[in-house]
Amino acid sequence: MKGFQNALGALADPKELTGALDLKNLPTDWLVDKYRDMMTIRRAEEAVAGLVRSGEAKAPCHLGIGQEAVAVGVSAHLNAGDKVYSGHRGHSHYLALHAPLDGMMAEVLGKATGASGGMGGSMHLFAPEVGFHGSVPIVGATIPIAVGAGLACKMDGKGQVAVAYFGDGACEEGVVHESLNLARVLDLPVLFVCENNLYSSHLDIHLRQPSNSVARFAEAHRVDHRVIDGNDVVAVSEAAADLIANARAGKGPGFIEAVTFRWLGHVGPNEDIDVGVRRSPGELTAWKRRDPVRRLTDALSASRGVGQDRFAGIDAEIVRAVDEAVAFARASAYPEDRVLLDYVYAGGAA
Amino acid sequence: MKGFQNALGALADPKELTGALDLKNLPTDWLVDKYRDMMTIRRAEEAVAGLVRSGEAKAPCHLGIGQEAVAVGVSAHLNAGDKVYSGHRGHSHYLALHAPLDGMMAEVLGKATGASGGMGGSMHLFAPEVGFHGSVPIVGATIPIAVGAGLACKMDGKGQVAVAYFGDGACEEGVVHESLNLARVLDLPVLFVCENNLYSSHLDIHLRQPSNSVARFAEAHRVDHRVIDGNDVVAVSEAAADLIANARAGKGPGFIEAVTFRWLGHVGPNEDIDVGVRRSPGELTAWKRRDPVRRLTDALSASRGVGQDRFAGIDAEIVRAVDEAVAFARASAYPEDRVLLDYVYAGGAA
Amino acid sequence: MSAVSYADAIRHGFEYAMERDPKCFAIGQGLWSPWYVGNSMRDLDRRFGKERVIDTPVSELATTGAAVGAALNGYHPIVVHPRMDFMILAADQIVNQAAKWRHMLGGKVSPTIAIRGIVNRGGEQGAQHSQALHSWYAHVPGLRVLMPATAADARDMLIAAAQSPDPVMYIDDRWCYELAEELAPAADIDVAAIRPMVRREGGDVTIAAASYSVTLALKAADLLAGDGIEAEVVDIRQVNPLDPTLVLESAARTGRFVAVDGGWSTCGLAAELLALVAEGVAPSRLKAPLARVTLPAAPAPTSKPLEAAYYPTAETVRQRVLKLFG
Amino acid sequence: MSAVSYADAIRHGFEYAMERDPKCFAIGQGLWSPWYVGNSMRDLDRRFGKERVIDTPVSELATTGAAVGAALNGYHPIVVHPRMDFMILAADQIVNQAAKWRHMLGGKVSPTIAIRGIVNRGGEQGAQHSQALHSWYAHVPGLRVLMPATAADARDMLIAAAQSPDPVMYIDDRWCYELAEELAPAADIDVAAIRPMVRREGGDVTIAAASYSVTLALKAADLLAGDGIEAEVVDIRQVNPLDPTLVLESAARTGRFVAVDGGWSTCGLAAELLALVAEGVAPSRLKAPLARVTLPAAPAPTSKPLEAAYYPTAETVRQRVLKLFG
Ligand SMILES: Cc1ncc(C[n+]2csc(CCOP(=O)(O)OP(=O)(O)O)c2C)c(N)n1
Ligand SMILES: Cc1ncc(C[n+]2csc(CCOP(=O)(O)OP(=O)(O)O)c2C)c(N)n1
Ligand SMILES: [Mg+2]
Ligand SMILES: [Mg+2]
Repeated sequence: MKGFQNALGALADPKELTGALDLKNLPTDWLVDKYRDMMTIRRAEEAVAGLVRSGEAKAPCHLGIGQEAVAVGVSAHLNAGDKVYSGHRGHSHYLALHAPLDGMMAEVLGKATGASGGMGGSMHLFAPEVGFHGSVPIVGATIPIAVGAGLACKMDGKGQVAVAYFGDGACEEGVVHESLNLARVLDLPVLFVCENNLYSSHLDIHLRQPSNSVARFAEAHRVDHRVIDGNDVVAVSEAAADLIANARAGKGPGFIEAVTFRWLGHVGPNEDIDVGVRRSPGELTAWKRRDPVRRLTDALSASRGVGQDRFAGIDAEIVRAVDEAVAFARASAYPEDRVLLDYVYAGGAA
Repeated sequence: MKGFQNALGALADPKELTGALDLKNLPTDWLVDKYRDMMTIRRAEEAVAGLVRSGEAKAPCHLGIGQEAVAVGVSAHLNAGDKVYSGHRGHSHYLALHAPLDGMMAEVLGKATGASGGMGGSMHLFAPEVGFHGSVPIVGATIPIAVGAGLACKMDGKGQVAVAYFGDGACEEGVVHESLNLARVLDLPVLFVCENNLYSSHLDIHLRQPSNSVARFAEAHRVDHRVIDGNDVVAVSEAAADLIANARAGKGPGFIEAVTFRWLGHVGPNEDIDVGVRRSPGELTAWKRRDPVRRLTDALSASRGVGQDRFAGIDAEIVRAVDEAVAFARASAYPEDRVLLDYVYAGGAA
Repeated sequence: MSAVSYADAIRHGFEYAMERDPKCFAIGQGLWSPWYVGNSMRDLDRRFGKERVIDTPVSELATTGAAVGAALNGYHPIVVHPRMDFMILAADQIVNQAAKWRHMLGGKVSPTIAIRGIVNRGGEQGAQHSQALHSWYAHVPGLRVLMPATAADARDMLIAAAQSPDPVMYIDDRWCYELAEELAPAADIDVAAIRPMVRREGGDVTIAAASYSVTLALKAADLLAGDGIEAEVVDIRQVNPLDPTLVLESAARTGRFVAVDGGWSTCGLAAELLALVAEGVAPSRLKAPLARVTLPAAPAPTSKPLEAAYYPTAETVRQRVLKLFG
Repeated sequence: MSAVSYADAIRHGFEYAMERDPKCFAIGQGLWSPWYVGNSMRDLDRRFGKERVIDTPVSELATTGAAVGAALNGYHPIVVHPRMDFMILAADQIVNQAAKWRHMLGGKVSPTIAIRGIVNRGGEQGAQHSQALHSWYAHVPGLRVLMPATAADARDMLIAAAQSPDPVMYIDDRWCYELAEELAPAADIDVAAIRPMVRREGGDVTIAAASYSVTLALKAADLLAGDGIEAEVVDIRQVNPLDPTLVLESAARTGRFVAVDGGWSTCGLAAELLALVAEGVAPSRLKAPLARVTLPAAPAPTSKPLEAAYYPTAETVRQRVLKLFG
């Protein structure tokens, strides 16, 4: 394509933005909590990767290791009354709301104790009690659904918001464009969060779009937007705070473009550097230097004096919790055959 | 909706731009030809309106009286090898390519001599011999088809271009967004021509979009664009000349937003001022002062000394041609029943 | 009391549903226009306000998706598609989303959405403005598909759809809009209780149909009575899930079966009805092969004489039935 | 010569079609990825260049529309949809456009497009990654629907689709990809000549199927032979337009008929097959009611044991056939 535009500049250059985060005036305990959330996601996804490698998990698992800061930064401003929707790469969005770890692991293994009763697997999670209202893998499909959730929030009049997580690839689906317009025209409290990891499956964004920044779609639809470093939990949190507050106040939708990168392949537990049309070992190594977790711990150590022991203590708790969740999942039973028909219509099979 | 943006300014204000056109240095004969083309469209559509009123035409007819300058200005730069696609309001796009008047009238009446053999009616015209490759009424549907025609042009390598005509309402269909991206990514010779008449059916654009200018979508997709007075055939011609030349030269797609207004209702022969949610007699009267035909004749009289007799002579020819076409259509036979099945698959019914 | 037309009955259904349930709202193209959906929603925007009767941009997919989203969050939206042809653009949200969310998320959430698709054909409108695609939606588990044939059903099924715990396709045909009858007072309706019913009794042949095809079947039955043949007419009403009991009982009794449908034949509703009878009635009870009356295998034409050739009439049905006695 | 797998046979079909016809090209998601479409298009981009094997943005509707547009202008594109589930987003271009342009524009133009929809199910992929919606497309006049059951047909039907003057849905099932056989040299194929054929002869019962269901039917026939029942297996191959001759002849001869289909039952291909037999074979020739083996009326589950319960096997088919002899 002629004239591809690198509109993201440093945000898309993994040599930049690799240092310790600027923690602004955020409280240390709050920041340590974000560390815990991000590490929980990372360790949980590593455990899922292990289940896939061992052959225990068969359902397609799309892992978001490297992208943890986005969901954690956004979720910091959400509560259980809000309505979060996600897509195929949804573990982080689910866990960042503190949805149950064991429900996720059980769902990955297709067990009746899973978040979706074992009916969905990794790509279909559900925990409305904490605000996670569902993920499904048709690219773009939950975006208008989140807009409708926003319509429900507006009609309810309780200041709740709906959130749609999606990727840069999803922006190529026409429904994104329709959804942005509808949310704008009806002034709905919807936060669109695009995790721009510069890839859709095997294709680099420069093979799919004329610019690497997708916020231009929000601009076209006159939706208030922020383009930020998605590997900086502080930056994500600030942008989310702003736009969510506006949405709650009735000012209509907002859009976050969080630039990030996934460390693993499109699906499954491998790096897949051979699969991407441009993705290379060098690119991946470079991006790992922009690790959202390490940049936070560096900053917490350097400017807040948080010691290694505090991190280690948290890590130990996380490992234990993840191990327990995996054990729970393994020990759980599969759904009974009868649900195959019972769940089709209300009141059971027709 | 909060914060509707009047990005079009004077272009959307019918009190402005009502005077004689600036004819630049365009040759008088060329300009008189444009007059002839516009008047042909107008008189032909008036005749269609008559056929609807009389009950002879039953198929839905969407008339574009008041919008003639767009197709005429664009077609001035097209040739038979180019590929034009249109939608439900397509008479002007067909006639501006000098496609047969009698074929259009016969098609409107569903006769076998019609442009589409009587199989389509007003909303389905076809005259590939002059570059009109088809119109269909699913809003937005011919836009990706024109993109594919552009792909064929690129593969053919003969410098041809494809044109998609559509309206401001069509811009609300996701497929427009997908099509702009695809044309840009593949660098295709496609001219997107949006006739922004500020209405989609009964709804004013301010009830459907956050801005009255749709060129922002071209901007988002990095497609070269011009926002122009669609009732100024000179302005349309200039913009089209530019973007078509670029497309022929391999520079990729272009987008024209031609601001205009339809004098009649969404469908049928009436003004329908009662139907529009905002459309009022006052608005309509004001817009009629921006008549694309009268502004051209005023300019030709004032600055080129073209006399009333020359216009009258042309008018007489047009009236005769239109009358003949209507007579031809009336005299023509309906299609035979067997085509109902014969046209489904190649080689006849399965 | 006076007769209420099918079109007005639809509007009464909206009024009842929206009055009873503040969570019920309508959304779709043309809802603020007096003439759009055949007057079947006239003045609802004035009565309930433009916040509950929402006219939308030309965005079938996102509009339907937004209704699914509202439905998943406690509302009962009725999405209106003025033509089934345009609704194809919303198929992902209908088939991949609405039909599946309950099942694939473990039975814990329900898209309580009604999706109204209008069949609007004839009048030389042509191939993209005439389709009756109910058979597509009937194919998809998780969707309920209702097709009212009478004014009473037009109202009552609208209410059932609006109150349904499952996603419902409510498919009405503008060729029915003039049908009129007196209506009993409106009441809540359980969608699961909507089952096939006999519209006319007869012992010689069973004619099964839905929506406008019931009108054709009834007219054909009148003609056939003149031929000395008593036709039983079964109105299917809920075409998915389809309760076959009545159809099987009637076909076994008459021994002759004809399905009439306003859609295409291949993999259509008429095929399903024949298949049900072929599976469920012993061949020894059948006095003739089963038969279908459907559209020819072609897109809808525009031209007047071709339209006349394309759409089956009561006479087409009569002729097909007569053949079974030949 | 050695055996060629179904997946490789598809690739050979592409190679043949693209070599013979410079106007043939491929477009769709994943075409530059080595692993995307089950290796059935491996290295085509290297062989024919990225201008003729085009990987696209995630835009099913515009991509399909663009292929329709190229097809209307002298090209023979093959659009690839890695899953039929995603292809639903392209339904407008398939059903409203590709299927109708020839007819509604007077027979003068033809969208010479092949649309490849892959059925990719099992493996706990769930409700949105498992659908087999061939019956939808079979419902629509103007589309040809091809469903290869063998490696030879996988290649030859691909060629026929690429050369077809009509729009073709080419639907392959990844559960067939390991089937292998020796192939004769490739040749041009007339799509209209693709008709049902007998894959196994037998006099006691007719089993009709398409695509992977033919494999099930053949395995079931083996099992039934052990039960002393000789089943005739008819592979439908072109499911729309569907030539009923062979099916009717076989069913009339055996007097027992079972349709096996990998899709849902209601208004599905199995319903169509039953309807054809019920219309075309006199009841007096039938020794038992007709029968279907299809998916249960539910979305696809993910969980391993539920998948096992959901998908019919050769044993399911056998049991259904045995009942007819009960
Ligand atoms: C409608 C649809 N088309 C295609 C796919 C296949 N698919 C699954 S994920 C994906 C890539 C999406 O990329 P992006 O939105 O950037 O998300 P990421 O995977 O990078 O998180 C694609 C093409 C799908 N699931 N749904
Ligand atoms: C997919 C689809 N949705 C809705 C319609 C109904 N419809 C026909 S024309 C039209 C308005 C289009 O407005 P615009 O694109 O601005 O064109 P204009 O009529 O102003 O020329 C609508 C909504 C349709 N034909 N197709
Ligand atoms: Mg991505
Ligand atoms: Mg308009």
